[in-house]
Amino acid sequence: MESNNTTQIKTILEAALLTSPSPLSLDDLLRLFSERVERTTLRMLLDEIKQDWQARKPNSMELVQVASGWRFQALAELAPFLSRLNPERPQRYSRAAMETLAIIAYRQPVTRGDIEELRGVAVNPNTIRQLQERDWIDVVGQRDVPGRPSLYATTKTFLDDLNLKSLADLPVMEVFVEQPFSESDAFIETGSETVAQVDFIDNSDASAN
Amino acid sequence: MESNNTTQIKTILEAALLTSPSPLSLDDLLRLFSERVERTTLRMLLDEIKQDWQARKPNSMELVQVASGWRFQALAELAPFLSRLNPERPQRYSRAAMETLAIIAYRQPVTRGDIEELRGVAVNPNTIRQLQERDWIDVVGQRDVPGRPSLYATTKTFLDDLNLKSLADLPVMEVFVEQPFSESDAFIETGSETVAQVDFIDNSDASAN
Amino acid sequence: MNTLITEVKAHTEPRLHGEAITSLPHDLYIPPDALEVYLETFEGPLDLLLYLIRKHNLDILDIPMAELTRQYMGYVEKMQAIKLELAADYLLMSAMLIEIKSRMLLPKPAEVESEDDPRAELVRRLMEYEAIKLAAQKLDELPQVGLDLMVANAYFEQIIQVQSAQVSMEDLLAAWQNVLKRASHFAHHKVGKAELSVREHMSQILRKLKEHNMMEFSALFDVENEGIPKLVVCFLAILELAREGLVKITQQEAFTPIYLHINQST
Repeated sequence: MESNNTTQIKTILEAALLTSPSPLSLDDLLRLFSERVERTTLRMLLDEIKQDWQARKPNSMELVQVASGWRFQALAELAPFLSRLNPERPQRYSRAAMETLAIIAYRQPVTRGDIEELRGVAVNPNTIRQLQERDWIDVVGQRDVPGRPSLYATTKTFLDDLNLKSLADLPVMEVFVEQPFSESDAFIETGSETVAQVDFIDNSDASAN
Repeated sequence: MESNNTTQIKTILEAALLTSPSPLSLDDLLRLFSERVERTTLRMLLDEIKQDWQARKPNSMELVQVASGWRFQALAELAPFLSRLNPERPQRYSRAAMETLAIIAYRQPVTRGDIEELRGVAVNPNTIRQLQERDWIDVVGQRDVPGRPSLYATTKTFLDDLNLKSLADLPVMEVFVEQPFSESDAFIETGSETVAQVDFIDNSDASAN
Repeated sequence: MNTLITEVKAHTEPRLHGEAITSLPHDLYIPPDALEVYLETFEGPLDLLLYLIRKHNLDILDIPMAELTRQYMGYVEKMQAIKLELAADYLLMSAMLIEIKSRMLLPKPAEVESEDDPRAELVRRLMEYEAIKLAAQKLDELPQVGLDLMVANAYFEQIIQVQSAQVSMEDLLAAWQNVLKRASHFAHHKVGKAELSVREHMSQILRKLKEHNMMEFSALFDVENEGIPKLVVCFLAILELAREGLVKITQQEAFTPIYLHINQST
């Protein structure tokens, strides 16, 4: 009779611990039985459950005591498998981060001030840090103006990760082209860097004004 | 070697199912093994695990299959104890909400207008929102009529939460056999009663008009 | 048809008049304090009608409209008296009931009467509603996760494999396009491969200078391995760096080595 009762208590404890998303304290566990079981009994039975599961072969879970109480957890060696179930979703960069990256890629080397001027809004330091931690941008110098702001440029890792050989392989972006299309077609066809350089200088001068 | 491998797969499956807060589909479970286990093998091993736990004495949990996959749940007879632990249990719904839910479940997909027509009263927007927030219903489209009203249907979570594998497992809806009025046997049996009522009402009718 | 006959009969034989007044709505009476709570338990006019039908053991397929309408109106009046908000739905139903009742009192051509029962639509709705009402009760009786079912939810140590954001060239281009669109002073500016080459070299030169502090001008050119175009780009990059004040170019005197160093004078 008594052992029957003990078995039932153990079954309830086990079910409670396997279904609880957070560790259960002795007080929680007492509530299961409307406080009609002794704390010492509970503690003893928890030890028994722990040993039962340790003796189980093959076994998947263990009962452990952590700061806030008792919990069942998957054996550590299974964690690598279980972690495959919920791979961290690949993050997406925010629009702000993407634009910052684009400005650094296309206009490097640039300071934070340059980025802010282009985007018209303040740059979140986290955005820069995020890109630096990914090793996509780094500081290549300081501009010689008061405050000596850092100059950012893209790294080799950035090119590797985007499968580019050089920045010249970045998609060409022509906005508000003044020239008729035929001329820009010619530009693409020649692909000659020298021809393009001349274009560049003219334009960058204009933009710098 | 092979049996060792099978044992390990079962152990990983068990750990995954005991630690996952939501049911795991076969696809989920395949991910545990980077898709290197056959679906049929998995299905067979799941059945084995189910039987292992059924044979376990004493036992606390059972492996069940619901709409979105497999899960372990505490044996029903333990629920009264376990529910003492959880003060924030999901609410029971009002009759209005349950009727709305029943209409969506049995007549899906339906618009709010359909629900109102069936219940004869306006639908409280909170009821719909409540059910949507619980992820029991969602919008599956718009009916192609003026105003393009949303069409609601029940979700897999709804089936999971009611321990059902598919809509076919819903309690059977009692359908009334519609008989032509003049041929109604029931009428003939209760005929005299009806006469009396009608006679007596008819007068009060006059007074009500 | 039988009902029609009885209705008509009742109408033409008002012999139970006196009795009607005394034996009125016996089960319409509810203690006044309980009335509001009671009326609020109805989920609408159909629910109330169903209640009346079940209460009086009426045949749903052969509803005595006069009785039902009268009883129904009695409740609606009570609801109005205590200003229950549902009145509109209930009033609509009152109108419908009265309409059905009056249509039933009209004489009809004998040959169509069986298909044309004015109650048919009401009966269909009542039956459909009752079916749903019962289904709702059964749904409510099903065990629910969290109430009657506790699902396993033990702990495991999640090994987080952070996946970095995926960025495609298209994403980057789109972002750049956005920037350019917003930056109006960029109008007429053209960005091409060449600019990028120069800018890339600017970064590379800065990187080298950062490493070595100072470099001889000629050391920045790999004359042996680079073609003319690259050398020109490199030169342009140096000029651009100087123009932007990022590097200083110094020479002690004519024909001595030219040095580049990062501009650190402040």
